[in-house]
Amino acid sequence: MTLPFAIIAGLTVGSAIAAMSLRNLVHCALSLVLTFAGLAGLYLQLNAEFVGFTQILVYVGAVAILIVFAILLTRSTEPKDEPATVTPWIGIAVAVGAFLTMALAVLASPVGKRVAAPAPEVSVKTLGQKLMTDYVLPLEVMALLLTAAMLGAVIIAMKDKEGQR
Amino acid sequence: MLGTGILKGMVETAKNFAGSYHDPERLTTVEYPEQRIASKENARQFPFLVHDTEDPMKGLRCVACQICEKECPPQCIYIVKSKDKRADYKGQMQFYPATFDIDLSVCMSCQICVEVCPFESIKMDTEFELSNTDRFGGLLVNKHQLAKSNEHYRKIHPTEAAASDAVLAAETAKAQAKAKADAEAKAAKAAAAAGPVGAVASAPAPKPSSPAAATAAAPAA
Amino acid sequence: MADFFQAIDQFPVTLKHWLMTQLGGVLPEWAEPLVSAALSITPILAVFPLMFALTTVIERKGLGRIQNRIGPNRVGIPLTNIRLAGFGQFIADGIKSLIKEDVVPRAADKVVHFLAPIALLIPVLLTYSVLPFGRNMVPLDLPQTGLLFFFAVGASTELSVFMAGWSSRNKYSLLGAMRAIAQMVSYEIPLILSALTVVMMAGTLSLSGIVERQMWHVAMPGIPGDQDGLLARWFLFTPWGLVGFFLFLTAAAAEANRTPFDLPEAESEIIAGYFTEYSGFKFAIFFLAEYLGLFAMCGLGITLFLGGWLPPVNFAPFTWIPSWCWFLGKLSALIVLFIWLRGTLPRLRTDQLMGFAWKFLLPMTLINLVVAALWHLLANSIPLVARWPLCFAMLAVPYWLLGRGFEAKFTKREYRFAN
Amino acid sequence: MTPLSGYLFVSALLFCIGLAGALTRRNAIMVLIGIELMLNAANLNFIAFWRFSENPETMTGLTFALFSIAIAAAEAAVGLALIITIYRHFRTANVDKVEDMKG
Repeated sequence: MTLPFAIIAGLTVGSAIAAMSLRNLVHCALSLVLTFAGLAGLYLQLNAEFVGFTQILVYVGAVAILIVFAILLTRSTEPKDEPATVTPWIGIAVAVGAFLTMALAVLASPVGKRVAAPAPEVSVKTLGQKLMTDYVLPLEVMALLLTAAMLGAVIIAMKDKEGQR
Repeated sequence: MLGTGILKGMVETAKNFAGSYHDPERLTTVEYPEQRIASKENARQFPFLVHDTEDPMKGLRCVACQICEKECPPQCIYIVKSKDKRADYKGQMQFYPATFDIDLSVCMSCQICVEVCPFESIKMDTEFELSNTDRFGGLLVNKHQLAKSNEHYRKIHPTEAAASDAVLAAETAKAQAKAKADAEAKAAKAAAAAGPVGAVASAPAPKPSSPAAATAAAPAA
Repeated sequence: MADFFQAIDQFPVTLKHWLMTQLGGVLPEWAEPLVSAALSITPILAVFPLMFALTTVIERKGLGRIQNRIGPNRVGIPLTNIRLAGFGQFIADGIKSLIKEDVVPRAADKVVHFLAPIALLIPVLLTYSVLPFGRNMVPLDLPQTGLLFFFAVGASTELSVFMAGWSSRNKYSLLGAMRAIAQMVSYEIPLILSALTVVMMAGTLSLSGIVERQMWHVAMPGIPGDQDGLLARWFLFTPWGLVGFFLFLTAAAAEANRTPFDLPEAESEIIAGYFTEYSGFKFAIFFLAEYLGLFAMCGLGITLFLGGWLPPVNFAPFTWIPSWCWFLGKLSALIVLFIWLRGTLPRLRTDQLMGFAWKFLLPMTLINLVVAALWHLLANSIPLVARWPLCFAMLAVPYWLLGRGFEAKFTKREYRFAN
Repeated sequence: MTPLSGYLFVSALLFCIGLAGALTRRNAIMVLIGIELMLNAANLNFIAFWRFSENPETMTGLTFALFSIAIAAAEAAVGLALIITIYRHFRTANVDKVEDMKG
């Protein structure tokens, strides 16, 4: 384990814990942004530059902004002293159980000890060519999905407003 | 077409930009401490006290009547009347201000003190560079700082000063006439004491002349 | 002679090499990449903040002249009468903002309030790392993802704006932040799409690669230019490049919150927008980040459309000028253009702003993308003389049609009482 | 270089943190954030397995991660639009209080 990996991984996991446990929703969203940035750092560690920067562009630049807007538009009217969680112990127990299962699986598997091959030559050109040839159907489906999601989001968020008029 | 308005506007601002370098009509800025605009004749800032003789304190026209103190809307004038009397510019014995302070931080330059003063002794100055490091003591000016000569008044407000001088001249003339009449009356009285003839006829004689002098001065004001 | 100018051109690069070889024996091995990075960063940190400082003075002087005023012309060398035509102003302003009291509202979220200016400045500075400032002068050459890095890092400034606006607990701050985010998200799309046209034509995401594609000798299908290599092949000289450049500039002005798109800090409506509650040095950092963001956008526009550090023509007196001087010169010209625009245009309304982004800029950039593809495909079948007007007409007609919708609203106003 | 298991552990941790959050938090937005975290953990797995695979030239993991990012963006947009609509209707974003089946 190298030092940069340890720092980035610690930051990512720490901010993810903060994102799930802080009371203030905006603080949660900001910690989430740190998690996304840390993940982008991990992608860079894995020589996946393109996906790493796409991660920042999409998650930090768009998804985080969406979440923050949603938080501000749904200002909580509930009393402050109400607990932020429901039946925390069951959920945490489930999560810890899932983690232990996965950790044991990783430790038991020989795949986990695999050491990286020399950094592969990743060119954006070949990635684009792959997207336009081998993966052209998923790409088109993705385009359709994004359009549908955009229209759907607009219509869902608009409906109530029209009803009020 | 979209964008033509933007281009037109940019040409206009470019004209302004270039014009401000060579066209003095466009660039009207005066760089103040070095360059100054001469103050306009009707400009007024804060009041000052007019004096006539060389010694400012002796020549003050103010007689400490305290009308301005009472009329001042923000009450920025503070006057203490003197215990003794002294001769004024007409030679009459008058009180004079032992203390005459104006708090310039309170004064609102309304000129009411000037309007109500019957002695032409308080006028508006054009001096405006009064900033001070002491905001309480520095802006509370006393009679020594307030006293300025009649020549100064003539310089800053020539028209007003001429009118004021005319009023004063008329008053002086009236006072002199009265003094003369008094002296004549006294003489007549003395004569009447000797033999009371013509004293009743001569005494009211100067009276009509003084309103005439006052009306003569009025159009000039 | 040519060697001499070559030496001046490459002076920063050779200086760094020399310093590294001098330090090579002294430094431990692990520190060498750090020192090398520091040596690359130092000139950027020196030049661009200084440029920001000078721009603030030039902008104030220029706006003053546009409004028939003189502008700042007093501050010079302290304790003397030397005035330097007011160019000491930025030092005085800097000292003032340094020693001013730092006021944090009592209700503010202290940590986020403190982090926001830092979180704004760092991404803005990071964008400079991929810009090619001159020949062989790219601090961080990302051959596969240069442009993507620029936009990814640039997009994260929106979050810092939100942090600043939200943590201040001030309705004007929050309104300003909301306006800024809505504006930046909307204008990011035309910005990226207009840059994408260049990426499509150049075939690379690397910014230094894009500059090299605009060189004289590189054979590019369909870029006008002298076959002998006298005239540069800037993308600006193509119809799609010309239109794309102006679309890019418009979107860049909106991204950088410049007039006429400076609604987030419309002082007549919402005080100073998201940095209302910032004072002293934190405010100065916001100001610095805003201008550095503008410079980075201008630098990107130069790299994409104006040939980066390339001179416009390939003969003697022009090629003697060092490449970084060309870059800085083009940057200064664009900054002057932005100052000029600021002096000319009034601020837009929010609905006009959004309408302009979605109804005009977005369709125009999409059409531009298609026209660029056509330009590339027709390169071998139609000669340049016919292709240029054809493609330009294909852009001009939609421009006119889309632009009409924005003109019709500005009818002459009738005043009931004044007339 | 860190072995594959390091990345898998980080990914598993992120997934479980997201799971715990999605199961326990009351606010619908926090549930969505938890789901986003789990999606990201899966993404990290894709990239890590791609990097440590026998033949990374096929770029399967990279493309899958790209598609996954796009899906996550769509999911976030629709999910947050739904939450805002629910908030408008019930005046709360608390998932426990939204128990009415009528529209």
